[in-house]
Amino acid sequence: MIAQNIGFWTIAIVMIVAALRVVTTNNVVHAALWLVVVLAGAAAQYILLAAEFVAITQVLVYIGAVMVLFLFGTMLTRARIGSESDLNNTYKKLGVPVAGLMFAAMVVALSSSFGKEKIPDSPKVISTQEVSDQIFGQYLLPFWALSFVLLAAVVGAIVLARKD
Amino acid sequence: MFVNQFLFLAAVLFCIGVYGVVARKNAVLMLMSIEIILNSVNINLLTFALRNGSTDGHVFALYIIAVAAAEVGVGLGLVLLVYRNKKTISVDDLSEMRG
Amino acid sequence: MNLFSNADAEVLAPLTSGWFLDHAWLIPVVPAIAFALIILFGKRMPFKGSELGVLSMLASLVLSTGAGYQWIQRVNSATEEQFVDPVIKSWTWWQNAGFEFGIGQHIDGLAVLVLFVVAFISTLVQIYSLEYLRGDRRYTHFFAALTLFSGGMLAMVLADNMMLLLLGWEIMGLCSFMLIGHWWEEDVNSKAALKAFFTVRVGDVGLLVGISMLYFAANDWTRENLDVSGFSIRGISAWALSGEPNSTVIMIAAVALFIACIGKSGQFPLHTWLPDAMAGPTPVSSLLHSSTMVVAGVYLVARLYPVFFVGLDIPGGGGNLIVIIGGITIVISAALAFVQNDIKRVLAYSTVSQLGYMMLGLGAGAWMPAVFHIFTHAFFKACLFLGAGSISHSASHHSFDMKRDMGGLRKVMPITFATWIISTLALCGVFPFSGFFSKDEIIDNVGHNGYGLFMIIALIGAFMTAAYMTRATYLTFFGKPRGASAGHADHSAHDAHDAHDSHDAHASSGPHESGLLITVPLIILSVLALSSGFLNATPFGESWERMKLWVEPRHSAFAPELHHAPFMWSKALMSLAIVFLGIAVSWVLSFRLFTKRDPRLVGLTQRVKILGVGHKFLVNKYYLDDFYEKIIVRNIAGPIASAAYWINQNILDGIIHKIASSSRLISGWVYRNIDQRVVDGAVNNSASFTKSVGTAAQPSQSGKVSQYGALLFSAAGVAALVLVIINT
Amino acid sequence: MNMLRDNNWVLSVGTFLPILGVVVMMLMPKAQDQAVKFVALVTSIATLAVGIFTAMKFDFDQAEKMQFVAETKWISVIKSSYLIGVDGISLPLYLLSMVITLLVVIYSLNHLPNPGKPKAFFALLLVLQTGMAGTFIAQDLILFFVFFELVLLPMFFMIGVWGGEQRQYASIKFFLYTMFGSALMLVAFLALFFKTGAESFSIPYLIENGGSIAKNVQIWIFAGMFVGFAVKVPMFPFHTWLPDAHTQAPTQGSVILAAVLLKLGTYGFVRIALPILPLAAREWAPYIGGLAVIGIIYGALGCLAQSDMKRLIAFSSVAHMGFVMLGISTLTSFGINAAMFGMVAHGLITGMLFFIAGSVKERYHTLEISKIGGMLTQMPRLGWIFGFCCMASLGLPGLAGFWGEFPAILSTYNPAAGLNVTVYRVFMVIAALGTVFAAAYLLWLYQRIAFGTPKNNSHDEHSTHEELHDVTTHEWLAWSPLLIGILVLGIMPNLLFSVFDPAVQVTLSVFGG
Repeated sequence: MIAQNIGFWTIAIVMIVAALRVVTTNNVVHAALWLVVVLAGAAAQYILLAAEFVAITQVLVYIGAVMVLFLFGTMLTRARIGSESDLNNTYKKLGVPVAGLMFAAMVVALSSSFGKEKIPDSPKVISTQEVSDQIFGQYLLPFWALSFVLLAAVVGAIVLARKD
Repeated sequence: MFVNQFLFLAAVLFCIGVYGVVARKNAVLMLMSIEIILNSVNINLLTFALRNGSTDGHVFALYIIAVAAAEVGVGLGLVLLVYRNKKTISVDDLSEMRG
Repeated sequence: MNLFSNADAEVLAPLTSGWFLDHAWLIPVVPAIAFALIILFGKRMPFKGSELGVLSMLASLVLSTGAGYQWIQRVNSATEEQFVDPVIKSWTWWQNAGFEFGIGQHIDGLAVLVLFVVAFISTLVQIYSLEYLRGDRRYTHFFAALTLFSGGMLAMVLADNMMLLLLGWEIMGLCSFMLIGHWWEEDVNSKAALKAFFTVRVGDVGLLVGISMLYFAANDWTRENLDVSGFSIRGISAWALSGEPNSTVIMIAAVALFIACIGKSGQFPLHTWLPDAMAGPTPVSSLLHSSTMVVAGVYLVARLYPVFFVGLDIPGGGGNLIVIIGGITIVISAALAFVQNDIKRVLAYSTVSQLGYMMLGLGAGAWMPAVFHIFTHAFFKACLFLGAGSISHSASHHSFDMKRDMGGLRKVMPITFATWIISTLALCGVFPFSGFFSKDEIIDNVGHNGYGLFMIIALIGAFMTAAYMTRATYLTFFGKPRGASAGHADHSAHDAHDAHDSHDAHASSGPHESGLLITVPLIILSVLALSSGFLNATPFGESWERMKLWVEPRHSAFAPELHHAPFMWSKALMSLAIVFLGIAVSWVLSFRLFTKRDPRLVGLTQRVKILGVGHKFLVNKYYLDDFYEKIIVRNIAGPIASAAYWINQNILDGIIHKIASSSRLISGWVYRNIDQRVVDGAVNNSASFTKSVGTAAQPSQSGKVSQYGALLFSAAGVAALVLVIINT
Repeated sequence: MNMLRDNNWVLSVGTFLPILGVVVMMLMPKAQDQAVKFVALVTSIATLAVGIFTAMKFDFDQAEKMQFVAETKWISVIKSSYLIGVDGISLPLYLLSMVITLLVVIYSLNHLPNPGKPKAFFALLLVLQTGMAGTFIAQDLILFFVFFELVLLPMFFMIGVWGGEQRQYASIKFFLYTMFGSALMLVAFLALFFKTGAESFSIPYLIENGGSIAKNVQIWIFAGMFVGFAVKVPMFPFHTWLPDAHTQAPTQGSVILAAVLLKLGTYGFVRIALPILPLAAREWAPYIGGLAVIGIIYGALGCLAQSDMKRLIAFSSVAHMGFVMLGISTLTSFGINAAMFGMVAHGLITGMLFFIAGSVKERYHTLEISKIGGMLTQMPRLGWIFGFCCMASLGLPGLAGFWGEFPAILSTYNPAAGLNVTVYRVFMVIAALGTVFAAAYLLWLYQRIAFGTPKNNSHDEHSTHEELHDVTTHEWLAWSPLLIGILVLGIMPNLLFSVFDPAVQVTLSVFGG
């Protein structure tokens, strides 16, 4: 338990710091790299939450594919590989109260709802097989829909990005 | 471990993401902020999956990852297109839809 | 079913019935079908549908006559004191939520009498119209409307319940609208039609209220005792006499129903539509004002007599609403008849006045004479109207102006003249013409039943009637021919509807007697005007009072006890003397004024101030029309409606607009405090609704994604907080 | 119960068939005007056929029970289900909406308002039909709400795109006004849901359990529903959108608006507000009655002040719906029957009057009463039809209008137990006076338009002689069912009353008889 707690807090702090950097840094490429840290941290948290399959997918899809896409996007739009001053908009400060407001709402809601509730010591661990049974059983229809979404996204991305 | 520690982590990440969406004007950076938000949601889902011992959270986490991939693909495609036409990806300059 | 008559069934003789009585419901059905056929196929028929109209009326006449004959047999089969049960047939039209609406017939002496009169007059009028409207543009429509009109009246007379009565009543109203406005190209005509329908409709409020009240007041009682609904006329009559009803309720119901009768029968103060209704073709005036439309109100009072009898305390004597209205109507309309130059208007006011007599009689408990007056009046008044039509048709070139276009016609139109004189004498109530037997009886009984004051009013009315009819007769048939009657085809003077007829041939041929299709109905009617009084000739003793035997319901649970004044020659001679005095005075004055141009009389109204004021007052019809049209109608249709509309547009809508503009202001204010940069365009105080909604929303539509995001998230945050707070 | 679920596919098919038509239409190229019209026609005929089939299968001996009930899980999270069914109250209105849509489609075949666009127009029309039919069959509040709102959008576009000169203003006003009402209505629905234990949105369930809500809470919930429905009806202070919407809407829009849309509000009162909240209904009834009576007189006065024919007819709707609401406010079965009948009759008559107004506009290019005259000489048939409808509208016995009006007045004399009799009798007299006003404004309108001699329009280039043609074949086709309906219902009102009555009795059973 303690080990898990230590792991959680360490990763959590790293993630928060990294996330903050993502939204504050003046360098797009740096931001992308900080994002990798956040995503990796998230994958680690998934493992802590006994969701190995999701964690693996996270690493493969996000860190593997999405990040590459981001970097490509950055390159293709000829962002400077260096700091830039023009990344934030004029209402930058507007974000603080908005985020603060949401956070306040969540703090109130979470603390009143879950208070000191603990995760059971020996929680039921979900095996990958169960997950796949669910996906191809009860959630088959969303799965199909999702497949179509992906297909449409691929086609759409191609159509959008084509030069002609 | 408390349930809340995960949930609070998710909340913090979520709010950071929100801040990013609001404060950034570079489209790529906005997309990144959105990714943070999506991940925080995933953490939430998985926390509850563990707490309730149900598989639904896992399934939806996976779906969200898939949707996020699609979203990034299309989003970046759009960014590229905008860049090609306007030579900028600052969303502030994209106000043709102004009412 | 007949709980009341069965109670002492052993002493009662069985009543006979017959095919005609059992099938009396066919009487209105035939014209209704004929109406549909004329509308559908009339234009393609050889006589443009008129033959259908005439045939259907003839059929109705035959059926009514048959019913009348069998009714008399039925009465004869009863014992002396026995109440002759009406022949009632009813079917359920529809029922719902405990309400039952029936449809059916209710045939008794009164119904048979009026049915016969209506069918008879309608037939003659239709025959007369064949000639009178020949070549009219809407010949077919005219016959359709005329047929439906008679059908409506017949249905109303036959009705066994109030709903059916209302149906017939309203159909008549509709048809009167169509018929009075027959020549609707002229504004005057269509306005008169509108006025007629509308004025009657004002009275109809009373009918609606009265029916509702009677239904709810009587329904329980009638269900329990007679197993009929509270709409049933028989049920209501029995209920009214049962001593059951609350006196206030039945009083208010009677007043409400009487308001409807005031409208329909042209009683004061709603009589103003009737003279204007002369705008319609003459056959219409004749039908409307002799036997149908205007009699409907009188008929309703006679039909539901128990309600009025109890509700207005008729046996109490002294005075009640009906006699007061009737009395006022007799005098004021007779006075108006003196200042009319239009022959049809004289007759119209005379009708109003005679209806006043009928109402007076009913209100004073003289039921039988009043009903008998319906009968006799129908014949002589129809004859007078058709006579007037005959004059305008053949002599005065479609003018009805006695002073300008008539005079000296007795030589050129001997038949019209003779029938006119007979009918006039009948109207004045000269012995032995029919009017005498009915009108004198009314006057006599009014006095006998304790309404002394009103008897005097009625006698004054008789004097005035004699006088104005003499004046009209003198102007029309005596003296020298004037205007069109003298052959001066003064085209500018022609009556309005002239343009619609194709009678230009007549214009050149000068005054002459009318054709057979016109004179034969006149002769028939005048014979009846002369003789119909003998059906109930009280002076000759009990055995002559056939009408009373056949028509008057005998005292029972369904009919109140009625008293009859014993006939006395002394009283009759006195009233005859008054009538002759009226004729004589009027004759002398007319001769002096119109023929001799006596300087003492000519221009009297200009010289004597008080007479001038009175004359002006009369010419302006007591300013009632002005009051209705200029004050009530114009105010409601004008300022009041406009005010309501103004409120709608400015206050109600204004509130909406205000809300819109304030929400714009609020949102503008909120936005300015979030975003200092955007101020322009947000402040525009005098923006219209559209603009304001637009501009209110505009600032938020900056097109900037991050702003949208901020708004979205903060809204979500606020919502979440609200939810959290609510749930804790 | 099983028998009542037989054939329960018909309702869904009848409701959603138009959507199928829309989909087919969408797949067709824009230029194929004739094909689009054909599809619209076929769809609406098929819909009506399904409707007639429904009516044939409907067990009229059990009109008080919900029939063809179908229930499927829908949004189980909020315990809302796809629960539909018809009983004697909803069946005639359900059919009315189908008939009106078909007639409007027929009429539109060659009377398409500017700026044309048949594809969009017919698609909207069919979507509208789905919304209307769905509202009448929904037995679940959320489903009801969804359909109720679904109606709004097509109408908004119909006014906003095909409307008159001030269409923007009118459509936005219409939209915002009704949205405002619906928002309060939704709040009321939610409150109802939570106050009955958050178990179900099903109307039958709520009718069973709604009565137990505390009286003062009921009154507030009723207030929310009242605003939502009253805006739609429209009742007196909420009516100002109606004249604008009617005046600006194209003929087809006005007809549907008058014939069916206004009934959604009154139907809501009868189906939802009264039976679920009986205690509140009793408290509110005198106020509803009062507003209804004000509406009757006020609408009539509004009519008298109008110079525009269509606006006049629109105001007359306010007056007529006043009679309907008056009937409802008596809370007696007879009054509500009268109101239901009045709804159908008003749908037929006013729908017809708007058709005529459309044809007048098409021929004279104006609706200014003062510029039109002598219609009977120029177009005798149209003039006679117009006269017929005026007579029906002013409540002439023997035509449909009478049976909505007179029974409403009659029932007001004796309202349900517990209501103040004196107040209602005053209402009765005022309502009866309203019939006089109705005669006044309608006959005055008729006199000015149909009688007299034709106004000299020679200076107006548009109204050349040949344009003043009498009623065309398409118009005959679209109108004759309405005209026949007016006549037949006038002569045999029992056709409708016998269907309504059992269901109304059941609805009112919550009032304890």
